[in-house]
Amino acid sequence: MNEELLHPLEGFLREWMMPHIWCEGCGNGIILNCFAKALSELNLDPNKVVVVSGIGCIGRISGYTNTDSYHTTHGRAIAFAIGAKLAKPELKVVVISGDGDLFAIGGNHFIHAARRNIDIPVICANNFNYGMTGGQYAPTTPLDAWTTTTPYGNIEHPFNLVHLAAASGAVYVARWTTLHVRRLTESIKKALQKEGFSFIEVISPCPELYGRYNQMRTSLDMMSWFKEASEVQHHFDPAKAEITRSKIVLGEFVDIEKPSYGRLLREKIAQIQGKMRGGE
Amino acid sequence: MPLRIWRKPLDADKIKIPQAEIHIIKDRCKGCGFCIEFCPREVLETSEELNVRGVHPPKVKDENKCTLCHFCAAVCPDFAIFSIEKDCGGGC
Amino acid sequence: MQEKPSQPKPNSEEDIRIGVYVCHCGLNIAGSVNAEEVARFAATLPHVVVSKDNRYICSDQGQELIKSDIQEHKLNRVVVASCSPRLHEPTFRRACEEAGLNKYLFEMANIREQCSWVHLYEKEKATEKAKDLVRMAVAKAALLEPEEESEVPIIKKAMVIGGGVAGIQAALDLADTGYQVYLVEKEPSIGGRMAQLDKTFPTMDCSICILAPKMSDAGRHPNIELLTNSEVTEVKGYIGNFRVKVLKKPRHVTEECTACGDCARVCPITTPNEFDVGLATRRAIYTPFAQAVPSTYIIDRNLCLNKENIILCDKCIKACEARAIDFDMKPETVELEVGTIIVATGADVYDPTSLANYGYGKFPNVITSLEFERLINAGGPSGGNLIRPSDMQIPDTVAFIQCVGSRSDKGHLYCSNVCCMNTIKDSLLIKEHWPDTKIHVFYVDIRAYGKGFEDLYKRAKKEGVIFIRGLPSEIHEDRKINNLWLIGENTLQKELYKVNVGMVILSIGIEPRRDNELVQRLLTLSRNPDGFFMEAHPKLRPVDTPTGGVFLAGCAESPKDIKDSVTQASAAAARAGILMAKGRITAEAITPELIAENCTVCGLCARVCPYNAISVDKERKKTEIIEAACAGCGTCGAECPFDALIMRNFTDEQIYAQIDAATEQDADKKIMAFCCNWCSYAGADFAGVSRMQYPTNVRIIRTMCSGRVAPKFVESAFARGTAAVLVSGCHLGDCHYINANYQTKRRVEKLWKKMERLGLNKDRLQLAWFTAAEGEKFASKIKEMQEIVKNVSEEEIEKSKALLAKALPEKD
Amino acid sequence: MTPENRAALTGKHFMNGDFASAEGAIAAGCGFFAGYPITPATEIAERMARRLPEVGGVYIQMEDELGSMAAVIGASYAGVKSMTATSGPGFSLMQENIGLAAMTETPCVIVDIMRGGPSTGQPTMAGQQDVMQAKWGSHGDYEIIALAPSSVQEMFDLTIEAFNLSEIYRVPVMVLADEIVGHMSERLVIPAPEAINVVNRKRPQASPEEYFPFKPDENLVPPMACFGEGYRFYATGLTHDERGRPRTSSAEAQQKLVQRLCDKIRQNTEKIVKIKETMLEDAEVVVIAYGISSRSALSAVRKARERGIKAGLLRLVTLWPFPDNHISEVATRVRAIVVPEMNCGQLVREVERAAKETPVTFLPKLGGEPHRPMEILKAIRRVHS
Repeated sequence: MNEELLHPLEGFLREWMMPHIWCEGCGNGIILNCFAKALSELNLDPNKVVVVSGIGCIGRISGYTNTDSYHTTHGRAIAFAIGAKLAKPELKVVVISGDGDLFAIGGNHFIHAARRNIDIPVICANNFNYGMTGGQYAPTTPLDAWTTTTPYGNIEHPFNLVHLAAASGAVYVARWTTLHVRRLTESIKKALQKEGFSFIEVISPCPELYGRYNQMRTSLDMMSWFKEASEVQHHFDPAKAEITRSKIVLGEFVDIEKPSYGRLLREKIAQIQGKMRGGE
Repeated sequence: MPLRIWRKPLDADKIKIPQAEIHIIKDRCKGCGFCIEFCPREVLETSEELNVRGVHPPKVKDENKCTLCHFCAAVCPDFAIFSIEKDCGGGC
Repeated sequence: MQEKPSQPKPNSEEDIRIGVYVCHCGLNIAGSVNAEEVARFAATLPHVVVSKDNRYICSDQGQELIKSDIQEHKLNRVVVASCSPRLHEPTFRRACEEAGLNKYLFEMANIREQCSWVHLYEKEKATEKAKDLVRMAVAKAALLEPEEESEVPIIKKAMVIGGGVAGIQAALDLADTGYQVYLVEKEPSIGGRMAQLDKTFPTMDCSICILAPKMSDAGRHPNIELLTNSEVTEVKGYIGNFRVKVLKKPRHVTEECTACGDCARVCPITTPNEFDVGLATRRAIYTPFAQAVPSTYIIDRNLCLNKENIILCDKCIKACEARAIDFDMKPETVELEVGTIIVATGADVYDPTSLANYGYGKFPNVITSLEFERLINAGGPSGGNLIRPSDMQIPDTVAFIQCVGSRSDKGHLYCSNVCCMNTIKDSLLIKEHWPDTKIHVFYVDIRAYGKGFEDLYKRAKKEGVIFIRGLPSEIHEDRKINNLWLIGENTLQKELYKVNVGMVILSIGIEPRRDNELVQRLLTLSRNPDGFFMEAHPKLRPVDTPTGGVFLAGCAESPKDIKDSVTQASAAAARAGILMAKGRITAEAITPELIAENCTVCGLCARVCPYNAISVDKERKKTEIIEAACAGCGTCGAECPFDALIMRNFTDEQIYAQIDAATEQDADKKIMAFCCNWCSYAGADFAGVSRMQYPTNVRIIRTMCSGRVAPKFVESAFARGTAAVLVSGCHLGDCHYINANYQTKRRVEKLWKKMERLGLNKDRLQLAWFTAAEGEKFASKIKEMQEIVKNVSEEEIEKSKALLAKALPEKD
Repeated sequence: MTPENRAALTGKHFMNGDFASAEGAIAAGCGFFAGYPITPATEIAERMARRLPEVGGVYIQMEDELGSMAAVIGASYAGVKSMTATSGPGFSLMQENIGLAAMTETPCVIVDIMRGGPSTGQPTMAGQQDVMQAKWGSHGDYEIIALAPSSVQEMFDLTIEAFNLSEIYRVPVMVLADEIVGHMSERLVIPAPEAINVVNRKRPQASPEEYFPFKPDENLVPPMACFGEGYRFYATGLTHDERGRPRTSSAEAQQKLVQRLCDKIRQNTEKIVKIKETMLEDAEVVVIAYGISSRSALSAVRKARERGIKAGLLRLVTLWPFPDNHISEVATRVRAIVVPEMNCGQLVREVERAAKETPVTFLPKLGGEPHRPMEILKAIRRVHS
C-alpha cells in the first residue's frame, strides 16, 4: 500500500491548516468530511463557496475548508453570513457552528435568519455541551445531564432544535447523527441547493467532555448510543422530536418551498430601478 | 423454495466484483476506531504499531472482503483512510 | 333480527304428523340393511303417519313421492333414512320447501355411511342399528321447529392467496367478471413454479411464453390489486364478510423503479439465485427473473450491507437515476374486507438430499428435475445447454429416476401426478437438442393418464428413450470423470442392471408447503394425512373447503399439472363468483335464541363464544346475540347454566330425545357418540366411504361442534344406562369454530374428575379428536371402546344410573 | 455595486444631517447598510432604506446592533462598501464586532449620532459622550479613525471621507456626530459625482497561491481580497499570522499583529488628521472644539476679537487618531487654551496631555443644550486677563 496517494477529499481541505485540532473520536471531523464530500459530489466551484463559523470547537471548521472562510465572534456567524450573502448573492455562504454558538449567544440571529428565509444553509454540530470551554452546559444539554456547570444535574429544559428551526420558518429542516454520514452528506447537498433558509442538526459525539460526564466514556460508546436510539422517520412532527436517551428521531422534518429573502430583495430592487428608468 | 441450495453457481467465476485497495494514512489517525467498528465486512483491525500520535492505527485484516463501500473513508474524522478500486488489468 | 316464521308452529303433540322414508340406495344400504323391515318398524313409532321404503329416494321420483305425501297426508315433519346429511340433507330440505314445508322440519338418519357400509357382514345387527337411528331421527323430528334463516350481505371483493398460475387464473377470472380482487403473493413476483419451467407437457410449448402474458394481465388489470412480498397474517369474520390483515414487507425500491438493473450491476453482494435453484448468481438488490411482475427490483435486507437505518453502502442509491431506492420503507399491515377467499398457495418440491443412496448433494452430476428445467431453458444459467456441473460438458448418456420422494415410505406415500409426464417431456427435449444422447428412464409405473399423454409416451419410446422398470437401489460415482453407476433390478426382465451415465436427473415429487399449517389455522381448513388441503366433498364440492366462502385451487389441494391447476382455478373463481353474484347469503338458522326471562346476565356464554358474538351489558342487565357474527357452534348453549339459550335445530330437548331413543333398548351394550359436523362426523362418514368395519353398537348424535356437547348430555346418557360415551371433535387447533373444542376438552376433563369422585369408571367416557380424513382412526376408536363396553359390569351401570339420575331432564 | 450616477444626487439641497450622511455614503459607493433603529440616528436608516435600492444596494434591518455590525463586516468582506448608523446604546453593542473589524482589518463605517447617556439617557438630546468609547470601546489594543462633523455639509463630506479612510487603512471609521448636527437642516451642496473623490481598497497583486491576507505593504496595510475572487483565504478573530493561521499562544505573533494594527494608523496620523483653524495666526487664547460646540466657539471667538482679545479657534475634524503634535505646537504659541465639550471631560484630557505647560480651561456642558457663545466668551476673557 503506497501512502503517497492522496485522500480523495484532500483538495477540499486547507492543507496548511491540517491536521485539525479536534479530539480523538470528535464528530466535527466527520462533519467536515461529509461537507467536503457534499461539495465534491455537487462539484460546486469552491471559489464561490464561503464557510462561516462561530466560536467553539466546530468553529474551527472554517479554517479547514479550502474555500473562502471566516471565523467570527461568539454567536455572530449567521449575522456575518447574512451580510456576505446579501452583498454578493452569487456566493454560496454556509454557516457551520455549534449548538451553544448558534442557539445561546447567537439564538436571536438564528430565529430571525430563519424568519427572513435568508438563502443560507446552517449546519449545527450538536454535542450537548460547550466543548471548547471545557464542557459546560448548553441550551441543548438534556435535563438531568451532568456537565462542569451542572455538577448536580441539569435543571434546564433543552431546546428541540428542529422544532425551533421549523417554527422559525426554515424551509428545510433535517437531523442526522455523525454515524449517518451518507444521509448527512445527502442532506448537506440538498441544503446547499435549496432556496431559502435550511437547517441541519448533526448529533455529534463529544467523548472527552459530555460523554465522560454522562457514562459514555469513549466515542464508540456515543456512536453506539446514536445507533441504538436513532430511528429514521421523515416528515415527523418536529414538535414531538425531542432527543432522549432512548430515542433520537432522525430524518427530514421540513422540506417546503417559500420565496427566499434574496429572491424578494432582487425582485424589489429590479422593480424600483425599473420605475426610475421609466421615470426618465 | 425448499430445495437446498448447495452448488457453486455456474457463473460464479464470471461475476466480477471489483477488488479493493485500502490506503491508511497512519500518522493522521487518532485511533477512534470508527472504521474498524462500523466496517460491514470486518476488513480492518487494530494494529500493534504506534503512530506519531502514539495511537494504534487500523490495519487491513482481509482486503478481499472489502466491497469498496467506502464507509471507513466517510466516517473517519481524520481523513486517515480510504479505499480505491484495485487496478489489476482484469487479472483479479 | 328473527321475525317469527309464517307457518303456524305445531303447538300440541296431536298435530305432529311425521313421514318416514327409508332408502335402499340400490344395494348400498339394502345390501346389509333390511330397508322394508326398517320402514315397517318406523310406522310403529309415535307421530309417524306415513312410512315407506324406496330404491333411490334422492332421485326425482323419490323426491316427488315425498312432496305429494306432504300434501296428501298433511305431513308437517319428514324423516329420510339414507346417506349422510353432509351429502343429501340440502336435496331433501329443498324438496320439503317445494312442498311448502319449512326445511327445518326435516331430519335425516344416516344409515349408509354410518351403518350399512360399516357393517357389511352383520345384516341383522345392522338392521337393528338402522331402526335405532330412525327412532332417534323420529324422536328429534317430533321436536323440530320451523325456522327462518337470516340473511347476511356479501362483500363483492375476493382475495386470492398465492400468485402461481392457479392464483393468477382465479384472480383474472374473478376480475374479468367484474369483482375487485386482491392477489396476495409471498414472493417478490407472481408466476410461481410454472415460471421456472422450460416447456410444458404434452404440448411442449414454452412455459414462460404462455405464463408471462397472464402475469402482466394480472399486473395491469384494473380490478386486480397485487400485494407481492406480502403475507396474510390474520383472517377474521365469516363467509361473505372476511376481515383480512396482510403484511406488506418492504421492497426498499419504490414504483419509480424502471427495472434498468443499474443498481444490481453495482451491488457488491452476490448470492445463489433461488429462481435458478442456485445455478446462477443474483445480487442483494435484484429482480427474481426477467419477466417478473411487478418488475420493480427488491433489496434483500438480510444480505444488504445496510442494517438498521445506517447506510453503509450507497452504491445502488448512487446508481439509481430514478431515485427509487428507499431504505426507510417500513413493513405495513393492510386491512382488507373480502367476501370470498381462494387458497392457491401451491406446493413445494421434494428435497432428495435425504435419500443418501442417490447421492444428491454429494455427486455434482446428480441433479433434480427442477435444476434440469433451468439448465435446458434457453434463458437459464447455461443458456439452454444441458451441462454437467462437474465439467460443464454436455453428457452423452443421461438417466432419469422416477418417483423420487413419491410412492415410497422414503419420502411420501402418494403419487405426485406430474413426474412421469415431466420426465417424458424432458427426455424428448434432450432428444430434440442432442439426438444422439442415450437416455434411460428408471420407473415404477409410467402414468400417462391424461389427454395426449400416451401419445407423448409413445413418441419418447419411438425416439429411443430406454424405459427400465425398477428404480436403482444405489448410485456410485466414478471419481475421475464424475460419471455415475446406477445399480438396480429390472423387475420386468427379473435381472440386475449396472448402467453408466454422464448425468442423473432425479424426478422429484411434489410436497405440501411447509406453511400450509399456518394457512390452515388462519382459515380453519382441514388437511389430509399427506398435508394437502381437504375439499368440502371429494366428489361434489371439490374446490370448496369446509369453511364457507373459502375455495381451493392448484397444488395446495393436491399435486396436479398446469392444466388441472388452471381448470381448478377457474372452477374456484366460478364458485366464489356465484356467492358474490348473489350478494347475500342466508345464515343457517342454527344460531341461539335468547330466553330473556331465564338470563341472569352472568356472562358465561360471552366468555366461551369464539366469535365475540354475544354482548353482555351488566349495567343495563342485557345480553344480546349478534346473529351475523355467530357461526352456530352452540358452545354458549352448552355453557349456560340457566337454559337461557336455545340452540335452534340442536335444542337440549331434541338431543335428550335422541339420547332417550338410542337408549330405549339394551343401553348397557351401547356406545353413545357425540360427533361434530365438520371433522369427527365427517370422519365417521369417511370410515363408511372406505368401508371400514367396526362394531354396530355405536349411536352417533351429530352436533355442529363438540362445543355444543353439554356435560348434562353425557350424564343423562349414563343415567339412561349407556355403557360408554364418546365425545369427539376436530383436532385442537383445527376447530372449525376457532377454538370452541378447548371448551369441550375442559368440560370432559371436569366430567372425568366428577366420575372419579363418584367412584365411577372414567374410562367409560372417551374424548377423541378426528380429522375428516381419519375414518381409520374413528373405526379403531370404536373397536377400542368395544373392549371397555365388554368390561362394564351390571353394578357399574346401576351405580351410574342412580348417581346421575338427577341429570335426566324432568319430564312433565 | 457602485451607485449608478443617475441615482446619485447633485446640486443644492436643504436637508438634515442624518440624510446628508446617508447621501454621503451613497456618493462614496456604499452598497450595504445593516442597522437597528435608534434615536437620533433613525433618519439615516430610513434614508438608506429608501435610497439604497435605487442604487442597487441592500438595506437590512437586523435584529440588534450586534448583528448589524457583524453583517456590515460580512458585506465588506464580500467586497461591498458597508456601513451602519446608531447612537450610544447601540454603539455599545457594536463594540464587540468593531473589535472584530479592527482585528480582521475590515473597511467599514459606523455613524454614531451621539445623545445623552449613560444607558438610555436622553434619546432626543445632544451629547458628545461617546468620544472615548469610540477609541477604547472594544477590548484589546487597536486603533480606529473617528471624524466629527459640525455641519450638514460636513455630514455629507466626512461620511465620504470616512469611507475613503476605511478603504485605505482597512479599519473601521466612525463618524461621531451629535444629535444637533444630525437633526438640524441646512443647505447642502452635492458636487457632480466625477468631482467627488472616492477611494477603493487596495487589491492584491499576488496570485491566490502566494496571497497572504494579512501581509502588509510598506504603509503597513495589507491588500484586501474579497470572497468569491478565488483567493480562498481564511480570516479569524483569533490572533493570527500573515497567512491567517491562528496563533493563539504565540507572544511573537500577538506582538507583531497588534503592534501593526495600531501602527498602521499612528504612523499615518499626519496623513489622516484634518484640522480647521480660524484666526489662529496671532491668537493668544485658542478654543479647541469639535462638532456642534465648535460653532458656538466660533461666534465666541469673533465676539472676543470685537472686544480686542486675540482669540482663535482650532476645530478638530479628526478626533482619532488624536493630533498630538499639532496641538503641542499651537500650545507653545498661545497663553491659554479653552476646551468646551458636551460631556464631563473626555477629549480635554487628550488636549491637556498635548498642551503640556500651557493652561487648559475646560467648559463642560450636560443636558443636551449646546454651549452658548457667551459662556465660551466669558471663559476666553477670564483666561486672557
